[in-house]
Amino acid sequence: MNLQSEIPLEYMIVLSTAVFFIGLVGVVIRRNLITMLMGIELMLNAVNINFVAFNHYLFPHRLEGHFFALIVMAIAAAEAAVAIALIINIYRKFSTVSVDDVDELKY
Amino acid sequence: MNPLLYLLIIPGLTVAGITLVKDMKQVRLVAAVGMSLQLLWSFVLLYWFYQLRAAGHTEEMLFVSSTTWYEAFNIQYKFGVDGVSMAMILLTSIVTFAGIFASWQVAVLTREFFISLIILAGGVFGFFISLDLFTMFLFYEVAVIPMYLLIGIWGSGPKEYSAMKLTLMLMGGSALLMVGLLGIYFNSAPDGGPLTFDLTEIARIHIPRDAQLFFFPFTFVGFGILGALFPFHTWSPDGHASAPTAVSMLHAGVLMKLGGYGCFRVAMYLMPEAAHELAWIFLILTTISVVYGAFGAIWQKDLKYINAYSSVSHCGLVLFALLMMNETATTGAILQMISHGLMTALFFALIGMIYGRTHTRMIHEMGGLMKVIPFLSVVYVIAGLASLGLPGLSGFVAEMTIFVGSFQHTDTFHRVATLVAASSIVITAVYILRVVGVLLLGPVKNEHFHELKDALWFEKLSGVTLVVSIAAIGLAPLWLSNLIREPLGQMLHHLIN
Amino acid sequence: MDYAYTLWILTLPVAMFLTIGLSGDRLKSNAAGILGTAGLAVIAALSWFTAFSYFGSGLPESGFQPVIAAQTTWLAFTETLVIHLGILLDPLSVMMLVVITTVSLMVHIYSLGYMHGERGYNRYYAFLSLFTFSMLGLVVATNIFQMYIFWELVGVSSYLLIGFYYEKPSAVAAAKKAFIVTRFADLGFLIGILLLSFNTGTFDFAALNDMSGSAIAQPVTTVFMGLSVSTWAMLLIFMGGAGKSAMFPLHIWLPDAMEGPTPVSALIHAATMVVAGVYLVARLFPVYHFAAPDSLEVIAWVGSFTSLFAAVIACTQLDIKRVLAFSTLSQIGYMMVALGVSGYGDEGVGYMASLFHLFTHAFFKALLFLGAGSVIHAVHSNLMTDMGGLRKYMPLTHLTFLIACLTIAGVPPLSGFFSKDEILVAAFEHNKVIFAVQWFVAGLTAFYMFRLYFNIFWNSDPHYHHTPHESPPTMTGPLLFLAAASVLAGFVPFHDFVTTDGKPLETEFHTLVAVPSVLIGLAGIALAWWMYARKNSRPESVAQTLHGLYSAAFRKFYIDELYLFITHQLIFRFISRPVAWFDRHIVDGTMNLIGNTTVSVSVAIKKMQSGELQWYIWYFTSGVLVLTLILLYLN
Amino acid sequence: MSGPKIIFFILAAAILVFSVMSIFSRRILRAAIYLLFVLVSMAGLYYMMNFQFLAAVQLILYAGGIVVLIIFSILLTSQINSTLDPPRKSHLLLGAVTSVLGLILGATTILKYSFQASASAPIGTDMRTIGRHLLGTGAEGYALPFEVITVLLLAALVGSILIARKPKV
Repeated sequence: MNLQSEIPLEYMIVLSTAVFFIGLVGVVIRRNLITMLMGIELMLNAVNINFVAFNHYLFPHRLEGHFFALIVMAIAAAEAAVAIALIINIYRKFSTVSVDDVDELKY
Repeated sequence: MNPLLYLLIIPGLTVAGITLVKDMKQVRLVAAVGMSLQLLWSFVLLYWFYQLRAAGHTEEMLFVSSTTWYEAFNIQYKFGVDGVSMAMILLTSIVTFAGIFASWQVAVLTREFFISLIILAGGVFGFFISLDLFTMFLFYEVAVIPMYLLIGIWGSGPKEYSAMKLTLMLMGGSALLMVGLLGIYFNSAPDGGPLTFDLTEIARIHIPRDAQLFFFPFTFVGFGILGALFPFHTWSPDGHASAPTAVSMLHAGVLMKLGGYGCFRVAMYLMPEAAHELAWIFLILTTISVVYGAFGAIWQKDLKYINAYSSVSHCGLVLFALLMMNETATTGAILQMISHGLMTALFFALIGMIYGRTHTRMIHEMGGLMKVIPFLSVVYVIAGLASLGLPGLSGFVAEMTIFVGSFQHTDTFHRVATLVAASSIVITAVYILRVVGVLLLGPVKNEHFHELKDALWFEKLSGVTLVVSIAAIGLAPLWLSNLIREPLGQMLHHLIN
Repeated sequence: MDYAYTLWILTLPVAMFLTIGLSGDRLKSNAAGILGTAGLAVIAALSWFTAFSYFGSGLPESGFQPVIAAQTTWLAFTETLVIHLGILLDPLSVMMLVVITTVSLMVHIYSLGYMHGERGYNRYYAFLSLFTFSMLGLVVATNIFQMYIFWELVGVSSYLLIGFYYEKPSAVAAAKKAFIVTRFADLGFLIGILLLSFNTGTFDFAALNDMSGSAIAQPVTTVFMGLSVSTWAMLLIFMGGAGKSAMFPLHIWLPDAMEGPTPVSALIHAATMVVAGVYLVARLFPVYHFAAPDSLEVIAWVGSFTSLFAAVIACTQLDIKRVLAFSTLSQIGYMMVALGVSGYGDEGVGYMASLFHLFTHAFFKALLFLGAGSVIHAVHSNLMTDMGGLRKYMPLTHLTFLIACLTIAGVPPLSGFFSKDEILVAAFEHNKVIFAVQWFVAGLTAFYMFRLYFNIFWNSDPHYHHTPHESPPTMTGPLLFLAAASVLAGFVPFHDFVTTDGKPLETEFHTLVAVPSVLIGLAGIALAWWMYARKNSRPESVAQTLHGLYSAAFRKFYIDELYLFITHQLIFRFISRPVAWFDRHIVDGTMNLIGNTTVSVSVAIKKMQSGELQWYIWYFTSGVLVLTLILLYLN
Repeated sequence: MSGPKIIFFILAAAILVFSVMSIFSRRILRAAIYLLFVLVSMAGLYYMMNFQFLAAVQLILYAGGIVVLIIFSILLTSQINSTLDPPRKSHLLLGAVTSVLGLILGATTILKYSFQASASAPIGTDMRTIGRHLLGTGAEGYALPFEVITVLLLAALVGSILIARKPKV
């Protein structure tokens, strides 16, 4: 299946940009650490779309974007694992997962 | 081994010795022995220096030795002395010697105090014997940094503020200086070839004019800050006011001289064209320094402030004379450095001793000290008379050489500046006599002062060393003047052409 | 003739100064006094011996020639500008040696009695030795810079001695004032030296005074602001001399200097140091005469004005030492006038007269001061209102004081008559106005001196607490000696020895000048007798009549107030204080501002480090966006 | 409107709508579920672009792994039906403004640029090709990153255990 004639690359990228910024809004507005993490996941996925789309549209003879996306996923998994471990630890310490209360590391 | 290196080794060993011994008494004993050796060694060096010169060694620098330190940038430990640096070494060892005895009774953290003090002195020695700009800069920093600790820990009054201010301003100076030195370095081979930090090498090379004009102000102001160039002098009153006695002595007596020495040996010597072209700006600034410092001193109430402003005035005279760029005036400038070094060290030593007794430095709270502590008072008067240029003491020799030398300049601007600067001798008389009158003469103001004890032996030793040095220069100035003048002919030839 | 022994004249006082000064209290007081006096006796003997061998060796064909007895290089500025320390013997310096050592010896002896039992007796003798050294070094200077060196040393000795009673605030203030005023004048001297040496390339008196030489030629022709450079230089040098010799308007320190011990006033502030200015002008007289005649004119007028001015003030003062101080001013004015009106060679009467007057004045003024000291010693007061009728109690003092007064009043055949007469002659030949002024001042001199005399020794007895008694022989001895000197000094054939060119000078007696001057002197004495010999109301009524003039003169024409205004109000308040303020608040303020700005900026932006993660994210993203925008629009 | 287009718009709409819902939902568990939908839709997108393997990994790893992890942590740290605080006005405003500006900036930049679609023949995306490349050491071989990632994952594994475990008192 060749999408090039059907859907221009720009659509894909605009879509990914939109998702990226939605994820950003999520990170900025939510104070719950877990929801912030979800926002970050959204952003990561947005980037993945880019990789994949560029691979598919511009360099179909190679697999770099594909592998990059794969690696990003792996890293996202590792990040999520560590982040969740941190969140649980923070919850134990502060009995909350709100970033507002976790601001010890300042000036 | 190069005999100059002992000037660094002796302080090093002294510091090592201080860390090993047990208590305060031993610490100061080791320090005193070390610095006495240093003083002795300086005289030995001076003797050798004369002998070598007499034996017909006419090269620019004597005792030269050079070891590559960092090859990639062509940085070397290059040491050597000429008459000017020899004189400065002598000054440093005398002041350090006196300083050790003036701080005989430091009770808090004695060990650390003496270590810092001797490291400071070692840095100064290193600076004066270095012939490599980088090594010079290194030792300069070595001399400046312990100052922060010495003032911040052993100081009095708003010591943290003063220490911070002094260090930051001097560091600001270093930053400018760094730019200037790197500028010199990167222009040290205009025709290709390896770059060099070697002072004598660079002197033979013509640094491109544009580069000179750009980097001269950096270098001159960088050193000038240390030499209390108006308007970068304000670290001096606060710093001196808070510093402990020996530190004030070393700082005003020796460290400020690094400024003048550097201005001459580095900034002007290596960048003569820029020196000629920009001299007028700095000449105006230094003339202001001279008169302004003197006027500022009149209105002060704290002994140390008075002295700090007087230092601004006198050190201004040093830079002023250097900028005249002729042999006599430059000789006068170096003489003035030495003279001012000795007498300001004496002043600060005395102020420290008086403060230790009366616990105040405000002149209006004291009075009639001549009656209760005659030794200190008499020495104070002698220091004052030296400062206001009494013949027979060193100040007169230096000032007269400067004025006569500066007046040889045929240009009206320079001569008018000379006259303005010369008028400072009257103002100096005003503030010195005012202090002497209020502080030492008149009736005893405070009943408790009747119980004050006069100087103890170490205080007497410290004071007498300096008074004798001042009088020796003042009574027989010819030997020192010749010692200083001898290398200047060549240097000024380079500078003028 | 080998004069190498004259070195001892300089080294002995130094040795004495160091011995007495460094030994401190270890030396018994009497020992210090006797040591000092003995040393000075030796020096005086050496000086007299020098004088006899110098003048006694017979007059050479070309007049007395200067001899350099010893010389060493002290400091070299350039190849030509070298400061030598040396001993120059010529008629002028030999005459000064004699005057200084003689008066100094008398003062030393006198002080044995006068200062007896004072605290700081050793210090006193140490300072006296220092002063003697400095003054001798000054007069034997071979070059102008050596002179300047000793000039400063003399200044500081004077400072130390005026402030001898250092616990007395007025003495401290007076010492300070004396030093600073003369220092200010010395600045002029220094600048003059700089100008002169720069233009001539030498400091040496020999080269400067050599009119055939080329040294002085250039500055004469170079013109700066309407006057030749040499005139400027010589005027500035005269400024130094005027400071030391307390010429108007730099005279204000001298009356205050009377705070010092009276023998010191006699030595320094009457006989020797204050005439240094006269000596300076005399030393450089050829330069003044040939290279800067305009400045000589200035000197004449300054001297003339000062003599009149001081004489008027002297008529109103109550403190006897101050009267004498103003009298000194007035007499030095005479000397300056004489130098100012003098010519060279055969016309050099004024020069000779000036130095002759210096010579005689040293004796009779020292005598007056020592006599006043004797009186003060007896009544413990300086004010003439506390005195009167003392001739009964102190016959020797009275006699010697009377002689001194007659001498200064110019009564023949005492020495003052001869020297003053020569001055009037010189003035008469040069300028009639100056002559008239000096003639009038001669009368004033007689009047105020006898006002003093009558008030002390005649008038009515003011009921003393202790009966005054005659001073001890250590004090009266010098008085008698100086009285004899005052009487006899006039017969010294001065014009054979000390002249402009070293050759003897023919002088003639001008009846036209001498008779009126003696007459006005006698008139002054008579007036003083009429007013003060007995207690009466005449002085008050005169003071009432001349109220404005009287009170102005009494307040010394408000010159002190003017100076006080200039120094305290203008310099301290309007220069020094703003400078100090400026430094603290503007210069230092700028530095602090830089520091404080750094701190406050950091305080402001550290809020950004809030610990709130979301803000960090927002900053980061916005930063990226802004950077992107910038990059986009740059390309 | 062709089939792929329709599918794309459906997927895109799903992604956008669910991601917006995910961040604005105040029920945290629901947010996680919406996130799951987004991720699944993305897998569809990958599938459309012929990256079946990637789509499968996306489903397994994200939908199956990370979202489950997130849900676990939600359950561990808060009540199921607890609601989140409404966003602060300032955060909302600044976040929205920045995002909208960023979106506009990004979109305009993208749309201004004309991408040249490649004409070269696509490489196969079958498992064999992927496997060869992923473990290949020659040109276009990704053995090194692969190994690095494995080390990273191991580190993350150890790290998260270490962080999350209860400290012994």
